[in-house]
Amino acid sequence: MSPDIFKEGFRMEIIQYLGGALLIMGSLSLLIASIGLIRMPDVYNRVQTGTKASTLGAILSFLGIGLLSIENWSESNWIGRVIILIIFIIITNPVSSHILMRAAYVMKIPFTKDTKVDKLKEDIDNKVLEEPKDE
Amino acid sequence: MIKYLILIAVVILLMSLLGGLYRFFKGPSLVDKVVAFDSITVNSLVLIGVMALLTGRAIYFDVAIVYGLLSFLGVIVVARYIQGGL
Amino acid sequence: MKIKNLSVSFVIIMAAWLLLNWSFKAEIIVVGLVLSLLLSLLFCSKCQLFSEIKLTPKAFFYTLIYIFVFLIELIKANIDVTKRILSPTLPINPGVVKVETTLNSKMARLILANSITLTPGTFTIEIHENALYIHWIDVKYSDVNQATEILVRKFETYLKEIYD
Amino acid sequence: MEFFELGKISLLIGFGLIVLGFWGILSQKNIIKIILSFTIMETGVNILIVSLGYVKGKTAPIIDSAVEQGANHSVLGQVVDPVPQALVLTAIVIGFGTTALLLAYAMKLFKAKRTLQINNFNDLKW
Amino acid sequence: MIYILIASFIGLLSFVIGALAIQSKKLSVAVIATGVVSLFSSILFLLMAAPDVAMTEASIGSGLTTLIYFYVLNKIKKHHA
Amino acid sequence: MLRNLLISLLLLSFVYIFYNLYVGFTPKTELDGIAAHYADKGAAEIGAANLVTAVVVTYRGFDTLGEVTILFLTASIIGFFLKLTEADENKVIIHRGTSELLATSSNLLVPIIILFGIYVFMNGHLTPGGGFQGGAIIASAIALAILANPNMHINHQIILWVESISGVVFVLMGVLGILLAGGFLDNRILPQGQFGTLLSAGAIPIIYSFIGLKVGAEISNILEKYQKSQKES
Repeated sequence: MSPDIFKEGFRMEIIQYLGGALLIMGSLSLLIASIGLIRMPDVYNRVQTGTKASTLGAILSFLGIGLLSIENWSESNWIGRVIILIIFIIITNPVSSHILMRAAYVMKIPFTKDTKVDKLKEDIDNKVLEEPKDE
Repeated sequence: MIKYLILIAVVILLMSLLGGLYRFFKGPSLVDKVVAFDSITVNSLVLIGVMALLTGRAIYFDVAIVYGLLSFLGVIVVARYIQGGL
Repeated sequence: MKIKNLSVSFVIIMAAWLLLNWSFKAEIIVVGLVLSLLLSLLFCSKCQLFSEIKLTPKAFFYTLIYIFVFLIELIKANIDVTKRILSPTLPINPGVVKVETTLNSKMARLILANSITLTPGTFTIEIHENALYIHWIDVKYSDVNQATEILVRKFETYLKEIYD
Repeated sequence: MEFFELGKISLLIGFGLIVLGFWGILSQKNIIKIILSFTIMETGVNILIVSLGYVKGKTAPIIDSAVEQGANHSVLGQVVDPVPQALVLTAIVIGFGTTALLLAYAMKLFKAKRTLQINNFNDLKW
Repeated sequence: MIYILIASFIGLLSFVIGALAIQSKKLSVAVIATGVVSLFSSILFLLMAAPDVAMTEASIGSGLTTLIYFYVLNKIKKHHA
Repeated sequence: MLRNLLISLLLLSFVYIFYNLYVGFTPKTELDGIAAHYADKGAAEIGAANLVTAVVVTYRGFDTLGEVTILFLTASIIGFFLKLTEADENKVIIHRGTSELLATSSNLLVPIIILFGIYVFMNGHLTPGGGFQGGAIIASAIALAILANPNMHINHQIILWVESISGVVFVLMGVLGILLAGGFLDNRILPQGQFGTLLSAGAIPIIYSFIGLKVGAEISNILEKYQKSQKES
């Protein structure tokens, strides 16, 4: 009754459990992102934690979904769509957060009190660069 | 067994949706609300993926791609609106 | 230069079409060739995104290494973020620092900024000529050179081999 | 088990969104807010129509290898009703057109009176 | 079972966000909240086995409508300032 | 006070009507009538895997014609309403340009998004989506390009030409359906091909491609009108 590694069904099962574990890890990562969204003191730190954790969470979850659907791979296109979605998330998520952070800086939302240095403000004051505002 | 794993994942996703919603209501500034919007969108994106898995139809992923694209556009529009562009 | 830019964008669009369709029938390949030729001529001839890329085996090898380094940094970033969020005292020490890069290609700068955004505790706020302003969740060095050394070098050496 | 059924729950959500949007249309004073409530109500109507075509346990009306097919690609008994979906598809696109038109009017009204409060537009009142 | 869980949760959330959209003082928050309601309704369409409608709602009902609202809000803001 | 009372009375009556409708509603357990016919014979008659596309394009082709007409009318009325005066038209606003990262990533993404839109409307008979969704995706790609490079100027003439030619071809295909096959917008003017491949379902891929181009041109026209109206003082 010992499980045979070379049997097709057993390998499938192992891959499915791996996919399930990836899915759980990804959703936990998303949960951590939302806890960070609740706990952090100011906008800048919220954007930081939110972006990192939710990017990795989405990537892991989609990898897990791709592995869990391994039985249907031969029938329709799961893997190509998953790859496109993951690449799209890696490109767009940091850019949209960067734009948001810049908007927050333009709105002059104050930093939390713990903030030590602000080189950007120093450089704007010294006229090294102009304020990041679109017109 | 796999089904229970998926159920746990869905419950965790719904809880993190609640976290985003809290920030959406509470957020002192507009940027906080947009960050919450972004987080809600990513969670729903994964939710759509799980639904595709449950029904066994790969075609639902097309909807997920459109969803991600439009959320990117939405965030950029609001950011440009704040900066006075558009 | 122009030929290289067009051909790289052509290959990328064609790859996206094949990934979406995931089949290699004759009709799909013919339609994809026509579409990618049209789109790359229409949209990619003005913006010189890929004109500085190197197409040598060495650059390809470095691309693989870069992806590997990036994934390791991404996972490290998440462990770091998890520790910070879940600890009851919320140990943060944020600040905005300035670093400098020597990259000129636009594509390489985009990749560099995205990589910095996804690595432990750092986030690009503004990019201006060769200065990047970075929000750092746990400021260790506020000096330009030291911050550049610790934040930018690990990516820049590989990106220099791939672009310009 | 009578209450917990997807068709009935989505019907309830549709009704709820319609009432919410109607309340917004009646109670708000700002023109943009009224148009927003109109959009919410439209969403509710769309959910309602689609939920009328839902059949329990059936899948989307797109035939590929994930659906059991009978002779001649017949999928009777496998899929939900395609007709309400086609109707709603038309309705959403036309809803976009009407919203764009309403917003253009709102912009012109704002240009004429420099305000968006509906109490100030009383030219035709007697 | 999972479907009913997701549907009732999403429905409750969309009521709450819709009420926020109608009640909020700032117009920009109201517009974003309407976009969120639209996105949630797109998930509901997917649950009801209507991927075509879900795609239309996500692209037209949520994306482009929000874009137009923000063009109008920007114009109004410019005049008030 | 009276107003609030009236509003709540009206809402309560609505709730009452909806409650009765809700209690009397029994969910369907199987398809009946025309829907059963579509599910049973639709794939064999039309050759499209996506039954919603079959209904939208062929069985209810006149509805689609009306929809396209309404969208066209909306675009024209908005163009008439938001028309700029001569002075505003010639006013030049120089934008300072956005973040470099956004400009680069939009240059990278716009062709791929347009490719995805084309994929959606060419595969309208196989996967979810079709002309309207694909057109909306193309319009949002153009909106992204405008947002990232505000100084970009769009060639108006191309949009107008694309729109008119697509409209003419769409109506022409419908009339060809009357002449060669069963009725307006009948897709059997071309051979059906093998079920489930890109070039199948008769004329549906061609019809949907032209609908997609037309819708994309119209919606980008509307968006561009709104964007130009910012110039108005």
